[in-house]
Amino acid sequence: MDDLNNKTSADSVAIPAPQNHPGELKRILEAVLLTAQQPLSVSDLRKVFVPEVGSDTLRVLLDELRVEWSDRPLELMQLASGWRFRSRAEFLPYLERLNPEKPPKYSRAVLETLAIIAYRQPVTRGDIEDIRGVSVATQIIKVLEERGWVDVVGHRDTPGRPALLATTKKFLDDLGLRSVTELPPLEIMNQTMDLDNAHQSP
Amino acid sequence: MDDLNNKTSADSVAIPAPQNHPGELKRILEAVLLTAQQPLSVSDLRKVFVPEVGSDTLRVLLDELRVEWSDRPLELMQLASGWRFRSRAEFLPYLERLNPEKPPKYSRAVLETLAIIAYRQPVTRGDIEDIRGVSVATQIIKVLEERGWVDVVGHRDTPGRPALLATTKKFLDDLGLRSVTELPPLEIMNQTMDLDNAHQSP
Amino acid sequence: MSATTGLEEVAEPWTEGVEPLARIYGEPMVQLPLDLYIPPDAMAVMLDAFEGPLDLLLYLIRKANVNVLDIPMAPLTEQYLTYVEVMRSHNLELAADYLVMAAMLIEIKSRMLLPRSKEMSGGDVDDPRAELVRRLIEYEQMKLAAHRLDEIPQSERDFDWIQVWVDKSIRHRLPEVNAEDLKNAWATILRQAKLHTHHLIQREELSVREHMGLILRQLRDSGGFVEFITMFDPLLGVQVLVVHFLAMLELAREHLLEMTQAEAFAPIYVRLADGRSE
Repeated sequence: MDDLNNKTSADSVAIPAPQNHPGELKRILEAVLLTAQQPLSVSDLRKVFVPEVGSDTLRVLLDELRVEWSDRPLELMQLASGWRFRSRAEFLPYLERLNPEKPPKYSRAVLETLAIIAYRQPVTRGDIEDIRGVSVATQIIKVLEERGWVDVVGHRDTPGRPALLATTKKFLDDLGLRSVTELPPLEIMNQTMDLDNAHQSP
Repeated sequence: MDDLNNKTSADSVAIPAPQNHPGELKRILEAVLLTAQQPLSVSDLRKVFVPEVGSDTLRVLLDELRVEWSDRPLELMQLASGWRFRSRAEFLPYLERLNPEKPPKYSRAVLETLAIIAYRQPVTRGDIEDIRGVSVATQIIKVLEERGWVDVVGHRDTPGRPALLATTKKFLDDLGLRSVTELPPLEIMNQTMDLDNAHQSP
Repeated sequence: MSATTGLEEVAEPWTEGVEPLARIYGEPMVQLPLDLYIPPDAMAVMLDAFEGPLDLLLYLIRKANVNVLDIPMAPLTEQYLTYVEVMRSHNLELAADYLVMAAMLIEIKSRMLLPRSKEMSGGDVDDPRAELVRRLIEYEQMKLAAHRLDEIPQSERDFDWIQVWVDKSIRHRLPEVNAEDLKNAWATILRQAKLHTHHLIQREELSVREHMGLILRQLRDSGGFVEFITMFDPLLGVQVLVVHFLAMLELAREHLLEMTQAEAFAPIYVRLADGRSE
């Protein structure tokens, strides 16, 4: 019966604290913002208060709240669509450990390029293109260089003096390897893959 | 030769805040609990920390957090499936003004069925019907199952192998309880119901 | 008596807009009413108000203020049947459970009229009402429990769980790669190449390749021109020195560096062949 519920829910909900006191207003704002599932504009927030509270008062309180939270794990953000608490960036690594997400993946082109550099280093871009059979976009090398996994260790003394690429220590660190020799051994082709022959021209 | 790559490895990705300091541990816990999508057990929470933090340490910190929040708009609850922040009941009227959606209210039939499952679990639908003296509509069980409060935990080894119903962790969580033993104790019915003594007195 | 408050509240839900049928508190009734009049429009509301025959019986017992352990079966059965009859006469959809209960009450009443048989054990008397009483008590207990349960603050109804926004975009996650990925990438390259003669890349070969990179880096960082012996660190052990030396020879073979010696036993110099040192 409904009246049963009415009675009990009336019981469990205490009478709202008096909201005229600024400290109390701030606590209410804080509760509402912490609970909200989306950003709340000042006009949303005004709906919360009966009797009404002016927008200016709310803005002052919101700023005070932001300052109060400045050394705490959440930050009160003012976004285009309103105010919202969010967790600070420095805590994201911890949150991620709890909900591990599939990390982003490199494209096949990047992975293959990296594999060639790792197994055949030092190699030129031309070597990579020979092995993959397609041209290698500058962007791909750049991604690996920016990651700090690949760098130029010299130049081959052939026309155009192409840069020689090799993997870095950071690459080994990030993959948890002590040395390139810890990469899984693999079978390769005798002929086409034999870069030595390919470039050891008189 | 190792120092060749120092430059690149120093550029590594955002290093999480040092977590060895107890105050920092507590801030991390707070961030994790405030953003979690479900209650977090101590063993869930341990996953967050590398290097590991002991369960005892975590429990102490959780208790400290609970106390710290005791005069703030949220409360940290210890539930059946772990720890979680919730809004205090006193702020409900304000939150309702923002989201006037009415929460589900259950009929007496649903509530009585729920009580029987909670206090007498595991029970079959037949058991419930025996106690209530009426047939139990499928809809009633379905309402409770859809809320995630009740589920089938087995089958009684009698003809028809009727399903055995019990309450779930979510039921306890949603009621802010750690265990069924925290349910209000059943009234020990004085066999006379004592109406006479209580009210029949000239 | 907290045990009674719950019942009282449940027992009066139909009072709204309708004349109250009964008051349990106020004037205590010592006797059961001899006859019963129920306003017809109240009947429908009433049927809704009861959760079933047990609920109705409990109501009648409470209304009459009688001891549940000593239910006067004749008047109770009579009242119950009156209610049921009225419900039927108003063509209200009456659950079969009500009729089953009616039959049970009549049966108990008739057994009460028979001389009671003594149990073998002695003075205890087999009361035909015992089962009914047990059920009434258990039902009332659950009814109260339902009421208590509903008073506990509930998520969504009385409070909200907190789940503060996590903005994942503020942390740029880099793709992860492991050694197996690289092996698989290599395998893909092979499949693409559709070539069939294989040999194994030996660890030794890889190790030489790694050292080729290291030497080139070392040369690059020291201006592209160093004395041969400074390229070797004896502390790294014989095996490393050998690999390092092989790497140097390999680099020379690939024309990636040049080694020069002015005369026999003079210092050997190593120079990057890309000519930057010149």
